[in-house]
Amino acid sequence: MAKMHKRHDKSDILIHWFNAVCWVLLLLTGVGLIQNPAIDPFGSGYPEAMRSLVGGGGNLLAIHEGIGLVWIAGFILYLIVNFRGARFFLAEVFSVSPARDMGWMLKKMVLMTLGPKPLKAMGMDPELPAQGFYNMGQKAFAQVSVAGGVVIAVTGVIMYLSDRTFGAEATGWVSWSIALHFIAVGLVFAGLLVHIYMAAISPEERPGFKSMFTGAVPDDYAKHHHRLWWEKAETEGEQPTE
Amino acid sequence: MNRNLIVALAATLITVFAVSMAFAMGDGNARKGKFLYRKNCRTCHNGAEAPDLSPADRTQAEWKATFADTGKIKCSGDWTVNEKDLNDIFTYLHDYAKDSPSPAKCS
Amino acid sequence: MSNPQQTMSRRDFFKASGLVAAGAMGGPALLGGLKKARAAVPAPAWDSKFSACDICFNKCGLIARVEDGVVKKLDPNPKFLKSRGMLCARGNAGIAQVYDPDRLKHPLLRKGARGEGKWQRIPWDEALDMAAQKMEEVRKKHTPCGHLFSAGTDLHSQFVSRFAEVYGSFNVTSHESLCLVSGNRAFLDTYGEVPFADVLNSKYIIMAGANRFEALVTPDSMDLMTAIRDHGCKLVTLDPRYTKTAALSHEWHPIRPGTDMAFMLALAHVIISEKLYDPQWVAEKTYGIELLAEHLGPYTPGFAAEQCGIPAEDIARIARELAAAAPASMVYPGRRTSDYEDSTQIRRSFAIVNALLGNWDKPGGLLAARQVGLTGVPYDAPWYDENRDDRIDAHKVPMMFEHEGSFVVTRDAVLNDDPYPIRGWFVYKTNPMGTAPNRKKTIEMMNRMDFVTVVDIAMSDTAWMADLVLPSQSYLERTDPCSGLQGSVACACVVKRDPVIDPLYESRSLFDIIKGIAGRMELGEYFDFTIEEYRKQQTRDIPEALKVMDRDGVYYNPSKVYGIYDGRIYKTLSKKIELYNQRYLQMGLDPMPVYTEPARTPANQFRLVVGRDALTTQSSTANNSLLREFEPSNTLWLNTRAAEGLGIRDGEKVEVSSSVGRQELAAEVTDRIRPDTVYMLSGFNTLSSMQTRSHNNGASINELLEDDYDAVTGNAAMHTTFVTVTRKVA
Amino acid sequence: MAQQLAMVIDAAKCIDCKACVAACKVANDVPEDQFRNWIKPTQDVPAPGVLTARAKFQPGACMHCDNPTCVDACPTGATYKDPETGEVVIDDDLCIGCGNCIPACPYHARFRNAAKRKADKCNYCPERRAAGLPPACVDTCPTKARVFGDVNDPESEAGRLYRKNKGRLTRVAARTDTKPNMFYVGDPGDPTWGGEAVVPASMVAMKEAAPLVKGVVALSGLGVLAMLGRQFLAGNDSKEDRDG
Repeated sequence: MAKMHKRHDKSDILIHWFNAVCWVLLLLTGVGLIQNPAIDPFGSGYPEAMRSLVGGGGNLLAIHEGIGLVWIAGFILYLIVNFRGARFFLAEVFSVSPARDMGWMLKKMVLMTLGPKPLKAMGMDPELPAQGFYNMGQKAFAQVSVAGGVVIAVTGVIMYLSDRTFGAEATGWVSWSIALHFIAVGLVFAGLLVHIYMAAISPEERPGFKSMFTGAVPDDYAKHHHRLWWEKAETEGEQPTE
Repeated sequence: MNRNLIVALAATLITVFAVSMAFAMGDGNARKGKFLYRKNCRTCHNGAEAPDLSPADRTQAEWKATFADTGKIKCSGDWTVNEKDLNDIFTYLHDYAKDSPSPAKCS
Repeated sequence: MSNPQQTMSRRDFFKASGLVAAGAMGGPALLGGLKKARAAVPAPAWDSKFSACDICFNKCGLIARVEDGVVKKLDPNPKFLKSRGMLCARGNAGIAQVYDPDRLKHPLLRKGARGEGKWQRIPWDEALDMAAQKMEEVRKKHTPCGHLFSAGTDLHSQFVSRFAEVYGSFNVTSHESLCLVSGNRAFLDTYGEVPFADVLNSKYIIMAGANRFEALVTPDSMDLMTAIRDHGCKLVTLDPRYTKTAALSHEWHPIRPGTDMAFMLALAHVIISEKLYDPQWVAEKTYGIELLAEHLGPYTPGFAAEQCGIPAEDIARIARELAAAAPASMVYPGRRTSDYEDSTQIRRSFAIVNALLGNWDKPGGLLAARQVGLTGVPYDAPWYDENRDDRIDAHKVPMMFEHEGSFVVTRDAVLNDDPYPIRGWFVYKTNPMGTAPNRKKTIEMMNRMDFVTVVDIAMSDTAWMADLVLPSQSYLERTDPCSGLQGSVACACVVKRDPVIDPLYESRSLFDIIKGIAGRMELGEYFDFTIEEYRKQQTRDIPEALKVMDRDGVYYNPSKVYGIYDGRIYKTLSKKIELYNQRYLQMGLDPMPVYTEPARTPANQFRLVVGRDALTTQSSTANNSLLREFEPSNTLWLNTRAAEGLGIRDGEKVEVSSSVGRQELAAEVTDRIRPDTVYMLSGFNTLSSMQTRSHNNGASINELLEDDYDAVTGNAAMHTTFVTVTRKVA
Repeated sequence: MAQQLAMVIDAAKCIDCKACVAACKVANDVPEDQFRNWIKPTQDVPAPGVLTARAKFQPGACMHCDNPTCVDACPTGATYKDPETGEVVIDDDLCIGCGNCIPACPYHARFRNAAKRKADKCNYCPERRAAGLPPACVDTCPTKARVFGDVNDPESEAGRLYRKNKGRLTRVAARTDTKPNMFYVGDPGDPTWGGEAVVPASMVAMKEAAPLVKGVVALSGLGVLAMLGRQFLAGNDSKEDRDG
């Protein structure tokens, strides 16, 4: 076996997949809750189908609310269990080195869609700037996810409480929550599409994808994709696994 | 002939008696009359043995006429009430007659 | 792809994303053409039980929808024709009365001073022992007539009369002498009975001293709408207020209060002088037409116009129109007639105009009582030799109804021990403290009592002033005797009540309470029966009635409607309809109504008129949470111009004072009332703080009203009070 | 023809007794000081005598419009027009009480039920109809001014009245024409008191944002498609992916 670098511990892996499952379910149910021709994302057939499937809009709402609450609870639990990990994650994703990261981002987008030729044609080096624990793409998506997630969770809770504790004077909050919830999910979903492609479909990131199960990446991958982190790990003498 | 005369005389006397009695009737105690009526009359006038009878079944004039000659009242032979009581009963029936200011059903 | 496991995971992931994508492409394609499933709403799991409403006197048939022993809804009984299958707002609000948290829950004994509101809960046995003992004491000390009994409109009230009689007291008053006895007197003394109006078939109706679209009377209120909307009936309303009845009329004349008799006599004047009546009918059926014609001489439309403030030509025109529509036309007899000191004579003038129209016993006119079929339940009562000779209110007015009495006259007599003392009072479901004029006098009357027992479902003001308060069952909790009801065509019917729910709290029916007290006074034999047995006796001539009522909620007697008097005499001295009343002459009363001008309203004062509407039954609905939503409080209707003169703006608090009391409430500045008149709704500002919605809310009419009474019957006169109105400086 | 459940009301028969409002409150457990139905009076005091204009009492409630602006304002379809019966329905289970639909009704027929904390309005008493009874207000009405039924069914009482009076039926006009299904026989008084359907700013924002959000998602989707396309066309040229 090649030399491996530990990248995620178990709670990280768990929360990632927990989040992923929740997101998928929340999206499936949530989109089914929007049924207004003016905003309905996919046309009117989907919500009706979803509602029929679970025996009515009320059930769909209850399921969505239930999963949403589990999702929030899961994150709270994660924060309690692995506060250090969460802090590390947040520190990593929100530390952006503008010149390097933006350069990476632009080049990566071109590389992924058009290949190296256009870059070369423009006289640029197709080689990507070195990245840390997360590359800028991951960081960008993580930032959107974190910010969006907070908005989604808060507005979700407001909506959840609307017909449970709130009076008529709170309907403005509830109404705006619906709008923000919808917009935030939309934006995160846009990023999510890329994230899923990059992580799970694009062959290039396959070791990263695998690490979301095993927790470790090969030395070669680390060196190539997350050079700064690899260097740091090497110099700090982090014990590679296996 | 004499017999006829005696009958006529007797009839006259009875009539005079009855009329005088009728004139004497009234101004009794209607409340006592109601009590006495219930006690003495309604025992039979209950709709079973004899017809139901209430003050409001007749007009004041009719009650006067009825009591003008109590002898003509079918059941009068069975009566055990004294004159004063009878007057109270009459007063009750008369004062609450059909055309009285407060017509009353007997209950 | 060396690791098959990971490949699998990847494929799964793709599948999951694919589902989202598929959703995005259109779910129906994936899930088939599923239709929106709107689950059918199930019918409620309720039991439906018949009863009859008790929120006013009308006793409308209803169906109680009961779920788990709780009444969820009261619906009209569609088979109950007398109400035309309706249930009004109050009927619907019956639930709020039954489940009112302010209801009396257990027997209460007064602890502090009378009216102080300090109570001690006591067990039923102790309460009944005490009531019996105190009543016995009063009887011993003051003779049986030393005890007064008062009962409201209720199917159990007949047991109060029975109790009074076996106890030995003649002194029984009902609410009627605060309401309708003068009108009844007038029609009884004209026709020999009190008629029902065939509103449904009438073509021309004069509505005076009545407000049928607000103060609902079944079926008259409903029929009045059918008549004017569907049958082309013309409605002329005389009212100092622009009531809803006035507002829906063809004509409205804001008559000067107290002048209705002048109007009616003028109608009669025109009808007779222009020979607009059926001479043959009048000759055959009435007594005294010549005397009347002569009597009416001065009562011209011109005279009435001056009195009433209605143009003479209108009066003459109305008379002609009314006569032209005869006999299917009427002057509506009305119900509450406790207005003036000559109310009986005022209503006599109503009766006389009807007589001239020849509408008696005919479609669209005044109908005789129909045969309902119920019979009285006879009983014997003991005789007490030591007792008084007569009622305490006897001989004060010439034509009082023996079985109703006069509350106002009784109260004066009690206050003066005239002619003898009364020291005990048993009250059931009536609230003279809250309904009789001049509340201060009723308080004084209370203070003269040794012991007052009140049976009611709520802490009314009368209960508030009592010594012993006993909680009674509501109409939905008890078994009631049968009641015969009448009104207009198609209704000569019988209703009864059976419990639709279990009694709440420790409440008991009045019958059981009286049975308990009587039993402790060795009078138990007079109540030794059940209500079911009692009902069997009541229906012995119509044995099928009880079963029919179980099936339909109501029993109809298919008795004759019209032509009841064909071949029959009228129950009057002349055996005819008495335009001229001979007995009145004998008793020193005017044999025909003589108009006396009502006192002119003094400068800077107003005549206070009172009334109820479709959302109130006097003080009994004062604490009804649902009805209070519609009418949170009462207001003083004050004419816009008059208010301007007093510097009072709409909604401002005003002080209203009369010679007997003062009250504060908000002014409702409106054009819907004459400038010389103010109006207040009854039932507000109770003394009892256990009526949380009416205590300290609005103003009490009976605190302000002076206690005049009708000279013929002793009926209270509630429209004779003048008040001053001033702006209340905050 | 599909049903259109509606009320045909003879406003001239209304005596403003509030029985319908009380019955509705009890039947539907409507909280204190909230109302699903109403009677609107037009009661200017005329000159006494022969009245040229009589008072008008206009019974009303949700008009189950053909163009229900409240439905447009609901994000979730918790309120919708039932295509089978023509009712505007509130799905209590789906409604979270956001209140968007309340200002969207130009007749102020909607309110947020203080106990349920959800949108509320007249629903023609479906439980009662399931039990074979008319809506509570119709059942209890003393003068039978309110008539309820399918106006498309000529056999129904409502349909009969609707047909008989077609052409002279009045509907209450609003600044937003919602095509209400409440028909007045007889003059209902002011027939123009309806206001404007107001869609809350948040709902407008959501509607405005929807295309943008969709655009962003689409853009992202396009990007992914491009990458996928490149992945398949260009083949796997990633040398890092040799092993795993």
